[in-house]
Amino acid sequence: MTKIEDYGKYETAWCPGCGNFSLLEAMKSGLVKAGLAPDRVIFVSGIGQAAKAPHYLNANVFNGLHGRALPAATGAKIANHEMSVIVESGEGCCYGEGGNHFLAAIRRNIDIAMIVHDNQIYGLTKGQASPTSQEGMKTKAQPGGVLSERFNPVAVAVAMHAGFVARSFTGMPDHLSDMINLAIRHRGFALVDVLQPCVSFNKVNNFAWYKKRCRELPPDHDPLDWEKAMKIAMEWDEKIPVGVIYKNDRASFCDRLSVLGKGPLAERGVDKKELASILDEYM
Amino acid sequence: MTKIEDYGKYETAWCPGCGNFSLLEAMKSGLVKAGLAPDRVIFVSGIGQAAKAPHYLNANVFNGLHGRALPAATGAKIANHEMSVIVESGEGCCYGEGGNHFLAAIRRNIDIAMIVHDNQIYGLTKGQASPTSQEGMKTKAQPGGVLSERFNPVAVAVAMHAGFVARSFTGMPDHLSDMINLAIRHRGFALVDVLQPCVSFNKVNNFAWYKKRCRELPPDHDPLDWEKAMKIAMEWDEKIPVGVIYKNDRASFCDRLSVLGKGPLAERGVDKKELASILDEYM
Amino acid sequence: MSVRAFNIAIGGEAGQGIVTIGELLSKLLVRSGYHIVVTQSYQSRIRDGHNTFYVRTCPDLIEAPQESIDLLIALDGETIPIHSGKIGAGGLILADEALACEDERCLRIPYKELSKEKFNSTAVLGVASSILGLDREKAAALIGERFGKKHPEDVKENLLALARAFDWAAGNNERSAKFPKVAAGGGGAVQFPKASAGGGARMMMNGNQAIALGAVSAGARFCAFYPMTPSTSVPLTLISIAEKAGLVVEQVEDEIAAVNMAVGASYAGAPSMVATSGGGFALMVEGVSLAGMTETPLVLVVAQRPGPATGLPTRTEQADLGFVLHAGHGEFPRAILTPGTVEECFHLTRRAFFLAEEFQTPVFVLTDQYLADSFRAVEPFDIGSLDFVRPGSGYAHGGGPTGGAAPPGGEAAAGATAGRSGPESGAYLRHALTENGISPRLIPGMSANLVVTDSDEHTEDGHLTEDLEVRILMVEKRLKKSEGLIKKSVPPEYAGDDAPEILLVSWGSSRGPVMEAARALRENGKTTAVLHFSQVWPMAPEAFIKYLDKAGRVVSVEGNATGQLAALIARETGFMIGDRISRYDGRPLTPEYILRKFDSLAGKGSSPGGKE
Amino acid sequence: MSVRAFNIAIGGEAGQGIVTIGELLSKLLVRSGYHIVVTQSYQSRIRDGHNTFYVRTCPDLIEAPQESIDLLIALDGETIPIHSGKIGAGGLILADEALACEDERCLRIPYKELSKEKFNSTAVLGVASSILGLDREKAAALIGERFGKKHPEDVKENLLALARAFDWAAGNNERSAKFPKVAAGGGGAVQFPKASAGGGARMMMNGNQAIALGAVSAGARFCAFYPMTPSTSVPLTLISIAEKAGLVVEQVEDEIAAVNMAVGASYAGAPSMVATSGGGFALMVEGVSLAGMTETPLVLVVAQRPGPATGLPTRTEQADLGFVLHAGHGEFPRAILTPGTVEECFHLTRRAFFLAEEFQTPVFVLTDQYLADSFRAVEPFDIGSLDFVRPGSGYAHGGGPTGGAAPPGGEAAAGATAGRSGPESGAYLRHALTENGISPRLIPGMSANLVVTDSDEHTEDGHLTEDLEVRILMVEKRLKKSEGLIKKSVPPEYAGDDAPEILLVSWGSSRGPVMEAARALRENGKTTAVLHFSQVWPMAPEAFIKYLDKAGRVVSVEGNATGQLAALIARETGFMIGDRISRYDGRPLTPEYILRKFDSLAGKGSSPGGKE
Ligand SMILES: Cc1ncc(C[n+]2csc(CCOP(=O)(O)OP(=O)(O)O)c2C)c(N)n1
Ligand SMILES: Cc1ncc(C[n+]2csc(CCOP(=O)(O)OP(=O)(O)O)c2C)c(N)n1
Ligand code: SF4
Ligand code: SF4
Ligand SMILES: [Mg+2]
Ligand SMILES: [Mg+2]
Repeated sequence: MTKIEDYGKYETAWCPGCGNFSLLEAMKSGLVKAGLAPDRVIFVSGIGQAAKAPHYLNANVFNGLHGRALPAATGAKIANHEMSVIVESGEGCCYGEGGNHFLAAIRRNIDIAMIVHDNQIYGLTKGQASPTSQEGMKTKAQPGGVLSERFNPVAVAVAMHAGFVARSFTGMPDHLSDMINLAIRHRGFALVDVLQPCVSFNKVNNFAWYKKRCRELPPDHDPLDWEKAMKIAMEWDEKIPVGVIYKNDRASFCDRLSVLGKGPLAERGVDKKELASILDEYM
Repeated sequence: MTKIEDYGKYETAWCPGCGNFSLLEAMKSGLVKAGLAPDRVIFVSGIGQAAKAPHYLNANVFNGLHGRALPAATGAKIANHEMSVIVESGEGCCYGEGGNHFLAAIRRNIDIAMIVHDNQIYGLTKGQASPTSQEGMKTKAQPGGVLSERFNPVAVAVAMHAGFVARSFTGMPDHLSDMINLAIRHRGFALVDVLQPCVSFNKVNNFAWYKKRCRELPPDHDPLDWEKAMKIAMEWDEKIPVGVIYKNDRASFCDRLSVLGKGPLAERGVDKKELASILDEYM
Repeated sequence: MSVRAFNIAIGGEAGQGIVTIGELLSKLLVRSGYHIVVTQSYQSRIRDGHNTFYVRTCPDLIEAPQESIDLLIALDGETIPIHSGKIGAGGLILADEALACEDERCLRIPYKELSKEKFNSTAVLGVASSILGLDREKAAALIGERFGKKHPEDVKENLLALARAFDWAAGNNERSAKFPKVAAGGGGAVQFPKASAGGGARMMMNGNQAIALGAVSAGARFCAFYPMTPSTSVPLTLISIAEKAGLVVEQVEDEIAAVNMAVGASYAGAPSMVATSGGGFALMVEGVSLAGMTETPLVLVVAQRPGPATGLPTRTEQADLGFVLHAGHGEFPRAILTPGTVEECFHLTRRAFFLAEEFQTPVFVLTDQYLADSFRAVEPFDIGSLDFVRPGSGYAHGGGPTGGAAPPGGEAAAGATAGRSGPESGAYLRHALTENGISPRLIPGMSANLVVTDSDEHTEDGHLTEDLEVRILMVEKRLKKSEGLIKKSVPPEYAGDDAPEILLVSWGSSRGPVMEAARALRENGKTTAVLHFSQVWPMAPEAFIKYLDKAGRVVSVEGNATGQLAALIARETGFMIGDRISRYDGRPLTPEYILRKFDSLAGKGSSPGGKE
Repeated sequence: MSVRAFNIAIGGEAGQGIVTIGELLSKLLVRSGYHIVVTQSYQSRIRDGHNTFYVRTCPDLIEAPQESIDLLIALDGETIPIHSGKIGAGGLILADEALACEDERCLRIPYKELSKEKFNSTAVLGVASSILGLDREKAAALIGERFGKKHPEDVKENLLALARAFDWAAGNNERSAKFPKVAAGGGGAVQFPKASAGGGARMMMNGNQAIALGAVSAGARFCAFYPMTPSTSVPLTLISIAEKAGLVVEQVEDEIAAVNMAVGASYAGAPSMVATSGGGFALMVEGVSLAGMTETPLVLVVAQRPGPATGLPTRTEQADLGFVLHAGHGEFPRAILTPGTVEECFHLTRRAFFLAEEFQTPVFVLTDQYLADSFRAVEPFDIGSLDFVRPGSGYAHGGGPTGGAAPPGGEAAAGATAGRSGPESGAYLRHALTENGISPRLIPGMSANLVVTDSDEHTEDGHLTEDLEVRILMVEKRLKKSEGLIKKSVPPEYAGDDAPEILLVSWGSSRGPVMEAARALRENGKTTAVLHFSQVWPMAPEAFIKYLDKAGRVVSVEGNATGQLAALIARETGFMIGDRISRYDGRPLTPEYILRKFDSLAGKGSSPGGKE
């Protein structure tokens, strides 16, 4: 049985009071709930404050490029589909630089849990607007206020029939670790957009702002109901729904890759007989 | 008054029978309906069979990189917002390689009409699946059938509150040129996803397939009704709605860029007095 | 030129089946004991335009295309005027009787009748094969195989069409009787050289297929790609054998995804590759740097086409050497293999996988459209002797090209430990500092060890660090691998006279044309040699500088405008190559082209090579 | 070293206001007539960690950082042990009385009391300024300006805190009296040199600000960016003046968007730029090639940081020269300007816009984190004389650096017309073939002419072509522009003795440190000179080869591990530089570092330079 302690405890490079700390703890407890041992998990992250998270627990870690966590994770999953692959990164990384991969991952329904630290700001580069920044919000780089409409990852994911779409908030640690657990267990692409206050740069969407708005979905919410989910996905300003907003049971990418039936790619050698028969075709 | 002939007539590099021909003619008549003279239009395209289209009419043309029509067009529009800027390219270019720019353009609500030749296949590279290819469709590159779910550009655009979202079909030339005209006139980002049979590589979604399914929206359809639009956006297999599915009147990007109030950037020089006052701040 | 070769050109519009006919005819030639060099010339469009499929053929080994044409198979009217000037004395044109053709070398063929308006490709093949004196049974067998798989219902009709075509061309009709069969020789007709019956059976494949097959034989398990001419047939070939070979080939959303996916897959234990061309590769550049930093094995196939930007999508060029060599920010080792033949496409791709695995860094296979699409006759490989890479062993196995580095654990233990403290200490050090810079590599999930790596600068255990003293050690560790890579580099091939008057320097796909041009120069009485690079990086000057020093006149021959190999040689040796033959019109280098350019160079007087 | 400079280090955690204090103190020094060289050393995190802001200052011009510290302002306890070893004889430490500090050089300050627990930065500034003998009124004015804008409500309290701090440090208390004021000199304390009151007023700005201001002064109208350290302050500076200057700065979805947007904007008439660093630039590489092919002016600012991949995001390096030089598939001309000072950041960015406009091709400004963040005192620019680019005129105006090419129309008419026929003939030829390769450029919408361009190979009218003869002309046209670019290249600067024993070769931001190291070597009795490149490409060897040939020992000094400028010089001249001083630990080159490395080189015995 995996215990929280198996995932260790490390010093971080985050600001005191940052929402990332709760998320880190919730991640560990989500992993424990999912019953995963550290060596069976591959964390893939991009670059940003959030993307440092996997360094602060025991696991296999591929900390790649800004915006490119998803493709690297997809490759890792395909190479060894018996491992659990978790993407953990910031919303700038996941929806900004990495926006195209987000669309592709949903379409592939690749068996990855994607946990997004959504602080609605670029933290590591010191406070420019991110794709989820509120329209009108002022920053050093947007002194006249953000002109683009806020990207709503939940709405896009639901509109595209993503396998599993959830939202949570670092101020609700149990809820959050539940969502992480469910996302990890989901067979297919699973998004958890985590509202995470950035105490250094986002003075608008702070802890109190989220606390006031986040509401758990009613227990009778049926995440299989797409139309309902789509409506819920649009809620934001006054009331922000958290929980599993939508899911379906479309076969996952790896389940549909027939080649993987014979075991992980990473464990196979070259079958000389097959090779000979392939080359024969060229005679 | 601009006439169809002003846009000229040229030899193309397309296959006989391709839907691109009707689209080219509809584009010209849409331009005429919009009352645009050739020298007031900038066409921006990417790379692909569709992307060659702007070479076959008289206009300013920037035929850029595969997948990058939107950012180049955005730059051109910002540089001279008094010009009409039209993006014309294939769906592989616009939603595949260029997927991230599609999201960003919607969020910016940049004043561009984007006319997508959607043949549900990569034409120029000889028939691989494109983002909008039907799941399960077999191609040389997907001999076991496409595994990813079809990208629904209309649904994503509506979910993101794009300024203007329409669909048309090359088999309905008048409807198509109307949609183009409306898209050009729309102040903000306007998408027309045009179903365009590819006779060489897409043997599934051919002319008859589209013809059978395409249905004009009822005259009482209210494109301002987001919920309704979202539902309509999901229709596909049996019945494919064409027409203006959704629109809104969010202020366009250029309208919100205060600097443009003083006229096109392309026409301005350096004001030495302002420069002096800027440099004074560094004393 | 003294080569006893014969050049067939099949011309027509896109969509007329030129490639089908060309491939069938090529295969028949190969099965009949001939060598071939195919050159495919096509446009970036699906229909119309003018395309040509050249098959140069000879019983002996040939390795270059030829400009002059001996047999022109014209599928449309446009073809004849485009090519007729290149038809040599006694050459022949095959054309449909319906086509207008004034040329008296033209044999008018009733294809309509022969093909029953349906099996045109087969009829064209039949007539040409018959005229070349190729074996009817072999042709029939080929048609049977080809259509048997895809359209079994059509096999019978095709065989009948073939028979009609053979019969017609064999002279059973008035018009064909006027023309001597090519194979018969004499009568002013060009000699079609007879192949000896005894030639061992050979495979037919083009450069891209050989790359795909080499990759699979070396253990490739994953390929990510976004379609881009002329690279696409690498993944398409892989896809055609994916189920059998047990690999996944994924068409992705963009080239950035491709490279990052391949790096991720390689990290997790699947030998991985990407294949692309210039513009697509441009998007992979950050990922190359990622592979360098995370020390992840990665094979990149870059099939060059003319740039800049979209350029000429279906043509050939060798203008991305400098680009590939410097692609990626920061400093890290890499190797660039540049096959000159289809066999080398196979073997050097294999080598790329072994080098990538051993040195844990990106390795390139740099080819171009000409070689990618060039079919050749290839001797069967000795499958039994072909080893494959085993990721995570951290060192090479058996007799593969990478030889025996130390086993995992040994060197790691010996390395200095700059790892972070805490519960991790004593843990597996993915980036352990070692003598040769190579850290024993483990694969996540394959042991209880945790495998950590980072695109940031990192400590030995793979965790991110901003410790600037660790930085120095890590920079030096990564660069130390260059020394090993140099030792394992393929030295350039020197062929020809000692201390020659003329030394031609070349790389990659130009090998054949340059070798043949050198032979011609030698026959013209000039001592000549070739220094050819099948690997351009890393370069070991001591292996070749003497050849440059001893030659009278050094001429670089490259398919680009700026002389990129010449520049690299100057950089590495200080030797400035004095003369340059460049081609940048999208066509491959040919012996004829080289000789023409050489003549005009010679006219200008020799620029001395050497240090300026 | 004989320079009469004084080095102040402000150390502490991120988030403690180090940069605020550093900038204020620097500004006060500049307003007091001092020169400064600021070096910012920080980590890739927002809070904690250890950061240092160095201000080296001197009444005379200085252009290099210094390692030894004269005054250490410690904002936290960690700072003291980290830096105390570098504090020179007689140096002083300023620290809060609450911090543990055994060091007897430490002056303990009651910040709590002085700052009223709120205005800490002001209190620190006050104590330091007072100790340095800087003018109280000037400091007060500065505080007034600084807080007046953003927090007018706090101005009064800040001024009071400043006064308390000045008073305290002026010796009105027991503890400070034990320490001689630095400015007073004597008593074993380090001399703080007095600036002459008469020094003309100077601006203070760092490299990135100078680039932004240079761009605006040259007529930049559009900048697209995605945040990336250390480039971000270029767009942030532009944003801060965008309304006044009339330009649009757009933060975009990714770097690919940035470069394509800038190319699109430039095509449509707005002089355009991007700013990024290695990893972001990697994503722009395809767009660079697009600018080359479409002949669209584009200025790219690349601020280097250590790679590969994410590397050390907040540190400095000079390892992307080869990358930037070869970035982009295919062959096309470019220029790479490498400013060595903040003034050059301004002027060479201006030059980049003029070159890009004249030659219609990408032009780079290649800097690094050190220079980007290095504040200096800069003489005011003569605004009246600053011309700006006027796109679409197709030629340069007035006295700008690009000089007088032909007016539009003239050469176009003279060019061969390979344009398509039909109603277009006689139309405007965007890519007209001309003598010098430069086609008169028009802007869409500014005339009735239609402006057509293509990333594919194209005819003169900009429409896509697959005509291989046109291809040749177009390749040659584009490359011909290189000749003009070479003529307009900034020749390297040669400074020092004739035919020296030692010649140091450098580029970009290392200029100051190398010059100062050369002076020191000279003072040590060795004839020494520096050959410094403020433009590394294109290179005109005849401008400098003689210096290399005449020097005894040539040593390249670069902030990278592989010697990238040395390699480029070898490639262009055949001259192999024998010795190399490299730095790749993320810190800037310093005179001390160069001298230390030189000593260890010297120990190894001289490797002869020249041709090997
Ligand atoms: C290609 C590239 N572009 C830009 C950067 C610089 N960069 C690093 S982190 C970051 C933003 C991070 O924002 P987010 O993903 O939201 O993470 P956060 O820091 O807010 O947790 C950026 C722009 C980079 N490392 N690589
Ligand atoms: C960066 C890059 N990747 C790949 C290509 C090759 N490419 C050219 S067109 C094309 C697909 C075109 O598909 P689509 O946009 O749907 O246009 P269509 O040809 O179907 O009209 C591809 C993959 C390219 N030119 N550039
Ligand atoms: S910058 Fe913001 S997100 Fe990053 S660690 Fe600090 S508070 Fe957290
Ligand atoms: S390939 Fe398809 S889309 Fe392209 S021109 Fe031919 S039919 Fe049209
Ligand atoms: Mg964020
Ligand atoms: Mg398409």
